[in-house]
Amino acid sequence: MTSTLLPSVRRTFQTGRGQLLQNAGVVGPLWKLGNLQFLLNGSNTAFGGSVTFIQTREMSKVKHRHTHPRHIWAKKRRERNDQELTDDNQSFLKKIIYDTYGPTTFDWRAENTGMPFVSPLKQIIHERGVWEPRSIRTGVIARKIGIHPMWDKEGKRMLTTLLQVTDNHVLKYIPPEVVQRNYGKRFTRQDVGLLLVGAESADPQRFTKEYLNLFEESGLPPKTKISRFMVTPNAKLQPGTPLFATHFKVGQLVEIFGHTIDHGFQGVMKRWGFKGMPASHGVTKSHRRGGNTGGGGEKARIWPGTKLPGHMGNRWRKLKGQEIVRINTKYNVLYIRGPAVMGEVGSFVTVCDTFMSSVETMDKSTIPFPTHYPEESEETIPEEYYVPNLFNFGEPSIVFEEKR
Amino acid sequence: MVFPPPIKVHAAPKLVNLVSKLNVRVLPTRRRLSQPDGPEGRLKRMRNIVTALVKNERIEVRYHSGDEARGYAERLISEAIRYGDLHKPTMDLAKFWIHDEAAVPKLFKVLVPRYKQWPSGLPYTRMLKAPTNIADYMNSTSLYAQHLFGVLELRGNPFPPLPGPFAKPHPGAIHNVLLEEARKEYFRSQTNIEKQAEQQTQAVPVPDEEDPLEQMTHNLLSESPTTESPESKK
Amino acid sequence: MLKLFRYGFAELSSISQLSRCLSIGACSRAFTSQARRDPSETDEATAAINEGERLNLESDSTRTNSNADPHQNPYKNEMEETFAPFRFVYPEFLPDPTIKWRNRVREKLERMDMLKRRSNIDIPEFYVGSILSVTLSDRNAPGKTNTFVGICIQREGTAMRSMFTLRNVVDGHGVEITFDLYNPTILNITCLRLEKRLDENLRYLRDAPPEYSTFPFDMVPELRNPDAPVPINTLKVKLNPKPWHAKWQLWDLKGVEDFSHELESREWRKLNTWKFSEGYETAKYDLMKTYRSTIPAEEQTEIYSEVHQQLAKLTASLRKQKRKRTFVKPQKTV
Amino acid sequence: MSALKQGIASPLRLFTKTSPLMPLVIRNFHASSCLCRLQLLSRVRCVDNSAIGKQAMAEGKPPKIIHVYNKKRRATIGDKVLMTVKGEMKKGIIVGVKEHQKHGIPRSDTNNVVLIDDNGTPLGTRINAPIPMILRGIMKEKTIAKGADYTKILSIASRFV
Repeated sequence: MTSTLLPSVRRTFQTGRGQLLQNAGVVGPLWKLGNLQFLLNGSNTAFGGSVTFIQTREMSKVKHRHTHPRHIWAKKRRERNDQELTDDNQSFLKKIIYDTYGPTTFDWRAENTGMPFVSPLKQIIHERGVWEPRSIRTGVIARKIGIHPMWDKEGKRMLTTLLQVTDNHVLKYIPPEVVQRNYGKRFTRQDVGLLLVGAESADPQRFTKEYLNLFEESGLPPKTKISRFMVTPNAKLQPGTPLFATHFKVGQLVEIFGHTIDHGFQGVMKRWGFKGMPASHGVTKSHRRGGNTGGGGEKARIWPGTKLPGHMGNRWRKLKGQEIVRINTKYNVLYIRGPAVMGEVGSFVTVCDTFMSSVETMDKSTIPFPTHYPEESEETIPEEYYVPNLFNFGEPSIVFEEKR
Repeated sequence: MVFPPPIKVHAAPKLVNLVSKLNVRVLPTRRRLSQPDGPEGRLKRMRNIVTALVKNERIEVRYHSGDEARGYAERLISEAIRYGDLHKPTMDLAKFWIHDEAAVPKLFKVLVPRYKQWPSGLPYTRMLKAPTNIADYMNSTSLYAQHLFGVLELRGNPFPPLPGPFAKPHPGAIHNVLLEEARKEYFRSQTNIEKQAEQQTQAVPVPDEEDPLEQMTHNLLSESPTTESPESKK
Repeated sequence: MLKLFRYGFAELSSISQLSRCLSIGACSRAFTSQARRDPSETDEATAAINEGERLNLESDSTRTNSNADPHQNPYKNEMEETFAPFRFVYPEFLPDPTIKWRNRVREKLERMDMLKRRSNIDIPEFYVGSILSVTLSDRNAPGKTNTFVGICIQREGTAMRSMFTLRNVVDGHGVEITFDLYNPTILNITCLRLEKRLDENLRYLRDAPPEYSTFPFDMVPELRNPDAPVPINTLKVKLNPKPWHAKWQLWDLKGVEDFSHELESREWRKLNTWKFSEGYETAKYDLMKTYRSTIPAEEQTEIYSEVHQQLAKLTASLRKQKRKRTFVKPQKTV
Repeated sequence: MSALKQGIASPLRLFTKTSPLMPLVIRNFHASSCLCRLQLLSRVRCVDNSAIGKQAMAEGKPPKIIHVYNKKRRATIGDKVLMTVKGEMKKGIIVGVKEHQKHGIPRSDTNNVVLIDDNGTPLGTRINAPIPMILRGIMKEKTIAKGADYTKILSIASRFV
C-alpha cells in the first residue's frame, strides 16, 4: 500500500505546470478548488484513489509585464518521469551520452577554467569572412562572478566586475533572408543574420526533445543558456565553434545585456528614492508613503508614468560603452571597469561589441574577426592582458617622481 | 533594535572557531519562519525538533521547520565529532540542543561513533517530503500548502528504509525492456568488433568487480553468442 | 497507526524492539551507574572540569564499547592542524562568507593577485594592537613619500578589499589613517612591535587618554625571537568620562577597565532590555549563524595548502633582501 | 533564564520614580545622533593661534558654520566655510575632519578649521594641529582656480601627516 500510494500522490504535486498525468487511468469524479482541479481515480483504493490535479492559469494575461517567446523558444526542461530506469540501463545511457558528447556537465560554482569542451565539429558549412567597415561580430554569453577593486598606475582605486565566459559554442546560423521573412521590420538593418550561441553544457537527459533539436546541427550536448546575436553574413561562424574571452581585446568598449536584481514589490522609498515623511511631529501611519500624486481639476487622476510602489528590478537592461580593462585567458574572465553590470553574482549576461561608434576609439580592424581561434595563433597567448594604465600586481609599487 | 548594534565595517569571516563543512544545502539566510517569541523562541522551536530527532532518529515535522532544524542537527553532530564530550563548550551546546538530559549521552556514545568513519560528502541526516493528506489539503485554503509535512531522519538508523521520492524501477516496464535489448545489442556489436580485431584468440578478460559496466560486458561475453531473443522465448 | 504504516514502520515487530533500537534508556542507565561505581578513577585532565558536567565523563577502563571510543580518538586531521594557525596570520586570504557573493573562480583569481603583490612587498604578520610603520608614495609630500606610525586599531575586509587602520596622537591631536593592504602606492610596511590585544578592535582608544595611543615617529623596531609565540598584551585601558563616541557598554570589551559607574540608570535598563529581547544569552548557541559567518575548516585548509608554499618562499626571499639592505647601512654611516 | 530576569529587574527597581535615588540621576542626552559631516550649524574647532579663534575656544563657544562654499553644501578637507566666531562672520578652511576617509588620508578626532581673511591670508601665525598632506595638493589647485593665494596656510603649518 505504501509503495503504491506514496510516490503517485507526491508526483502529482511535483508537476509544476500541472499536466494531466498518464497514469491517471480511469477518470473519476472531478472537483474544483480555486484554480486547482482535482481528478480522482477510482481504481486505487488507498485514500479513495490516486489524485491528479490540473492547474489552470486563468490570470496569466494579467502579468505586469509581457514577453514574447523567442524564435528559438522550445520547451526546455523535461518533466521528471515516474518511469524509472534500472541501474544497468541508466549506466548504459550514461555511457552512450559520454561516447557521443564527452563530458557534458559544466559546474560554474566549481573552480573551472570556463574553457569550452571539445566539440565534434561536423562538415564545414560556412566559409570564414573578411572584415569590412560595417560588419557586426557575434557576442558571448558570460556569468557575473563578482566585483573586486583594482588600481590604476596613478594609484587610483577602481572597482571591476568579473564576467566569466563559460563553455561557449556557436549553435546555428540563421541567414538574413530567413530573418527578414520571419521578423520583417523588427531589425533596422536588412542585411543581418542571427547567430545562436549556447553556454554551459548539461546532461541531455534533463531536456525535452524539442530543445535537443536545436543542437543537432552543431553536434553538441544541450546548453543551459542560449542567446542570439545579430551578425552580418561575413561574420557568420561554423556551428560548433568555441568562443573564448579572447574574442575581445582589452581597451575595447562592449555592450552588456542582462536581467537586473529582482527586489520584488517595493515601496516608493526603495524603488524611487522618495524621502518618505517624518518619524514624528504628528505623522501617523505614513512614514514611508509617497504623499500626493497629482493635482485636481481636469488633471484629477493618476497620470501615466507616476512613480508609485510596484515590482522593482528583474527587467532586461542594456549597458552601453563598458570598457574591458583586463582579460584572463586561462580562466576566460573579462574584467569590466566599474560596478555597474546588472544582476546578482552568478547571473547570465551577454557581452557584444558596442554600437556606439562615436565613443569607440579602438581600430575595429585590429579586433579578431569573426572570432579568435587560439589553435591558429602562432604565438603563445599570455595568461593576462591589461590596458596600459592599469596596475599589474606583478609590477613593483608605484613611485611618483618629482617634477624638475 | 539589533544587539549589539551593527558596525559599519567591511565584512570578514569570523576566525575564532573552526567548523566542519556541512554536506547539506545551506540557504544564504535563515528561513523567515514565524517567531512570536523572538530569536530565542525560534531557537527553542528548533531545539524541540533536534531533541526529538536525536531521541527517535526518524520524525515527522513540518517541512520547512524540519529542513531548518536539519542544519542545526548536522552542525551539532559535527561539533560533537570534532571536539568530543570532554570539551566544555561542546557539552554546553549539546545540553542546550538536547534538552532531555537522558538523551545527551546518546549523541556522544551512539551517534559520534556511528558518524566518525562516515563517507565524506554524505550528510548525517536525510529530509524527505511526506505525502500530503488529501483531507487536510481540501480543508486548507492556501494554494501553497503542497508540502506540508516532511520526514527528517538520521542516516544509519535501525528502521526499515523509506520508499524515497521515487518508486523502485520495475525491470518489466516496457522502456526498461526495450533499453535492455538495446544495451545487449550495443555490447554485442561492440564485442563483435573487438573479436574481429583480436581474431578470436584471446580469452575474455577478468572484470573489475567495482565497475558495473565491465562486469556487464563480461556477463554478456560469457553468454553464448546465439542467445534467444525475448520474442522467441515467449 | 496509519502514520506508522505510511513510513514503513509496520515491518517492525513490536514497540519494544523500537525502543531497543533507539537505545536511549540503556545508554543513560549505563552512564549513571558507572559514574556511581568508580568516582576515584578520574584523570588529572578531567579533574579541572566542573563536577556537574561529569555526567558524561568516565575513565577509559570502564567504557562499554571500546572500539568506537570518542575520547580515545578525538577528531584529528593533520592537514587541518598545520594550516589552522594560518587564519590568524593571513586572514585576508579567506573570502567573504556571504553565501550569495561567493564564487570559486573569483576567489582564486583574487588570491593569485594577492600573491603577485606579495612578491613585490613584504607584508609582515601583524594583529590588532601591533604597532606599525607604513610608508607610501604621496604626490603631495615633499620627498614624494610619507610615513605614518601608529597602533593598529582595526582590520577589516577580505582579499583585495582588506584594510587596516592606524592610530596615533600627534601634537596632542588624535589622527587615524586607514590603508588598503593591497594598494600599490604602499612602499613599505614594518611591524615595530608585534603583539595582540584582548579585543577584536580597539576603536575605544578614541575615548581613552592620549597616552594609550601616543607613539614616536622615530620608533625603533623591537627585536623578537621569530619562533616565539606572539605575546598578548593584557593592558586594561581606562576610558575617559562620558560623553563617548559610541556606546561601549554594548560590546563585551575585555581590554577596558570597569566603567559601570559611568552608566546611568536609563542606560542600564536599556542595555538589559536589549540583551533580553535579542536572546543575548542564547545567541551563542545559534549554530547556523556561526556557520554562515565563517569559512568551514575544510575550505580553509584547501585555500592555505594552495598558497602556503608560495607565501613561505616569498617571505624568505624578501627578508633576505631586507637583511642585506640593513647590513649595508651602518657601514656607510661609519 | 531566571538569573537573567533578575539581572534585568534589579536596576529597574533601583531607579523607579518612587525610589530615593531618582533625583540623583542626571538627565543629559542628545535628541538626535551626532553626525560627522560638516554642514550648516556644525561646530568646528579652531586650531590656529589667531586671537579671536583662541578666545572663542577658551570661552567654550567654538565657531559655527553658517555657509559652505561649494555646491554640495557639505564641507570636507580643503573646503572654505563661513563661520560665526564671537558674533563676527569669519571665513576659514577645513583642515581636518572626523568623517571616514579613503586610503592614506588622515581622519582626526575633531573637526579642525583655520581662520582666513578674504584674500586667503590666515589670521594666525601658527597651526597647532597636524595637517593632512593632501591639503597641500588641494590648496595649490584652488590657488590657481580661484585667484586667491591659499598656500599661505601651508607655510604656517607645524606638521603634516
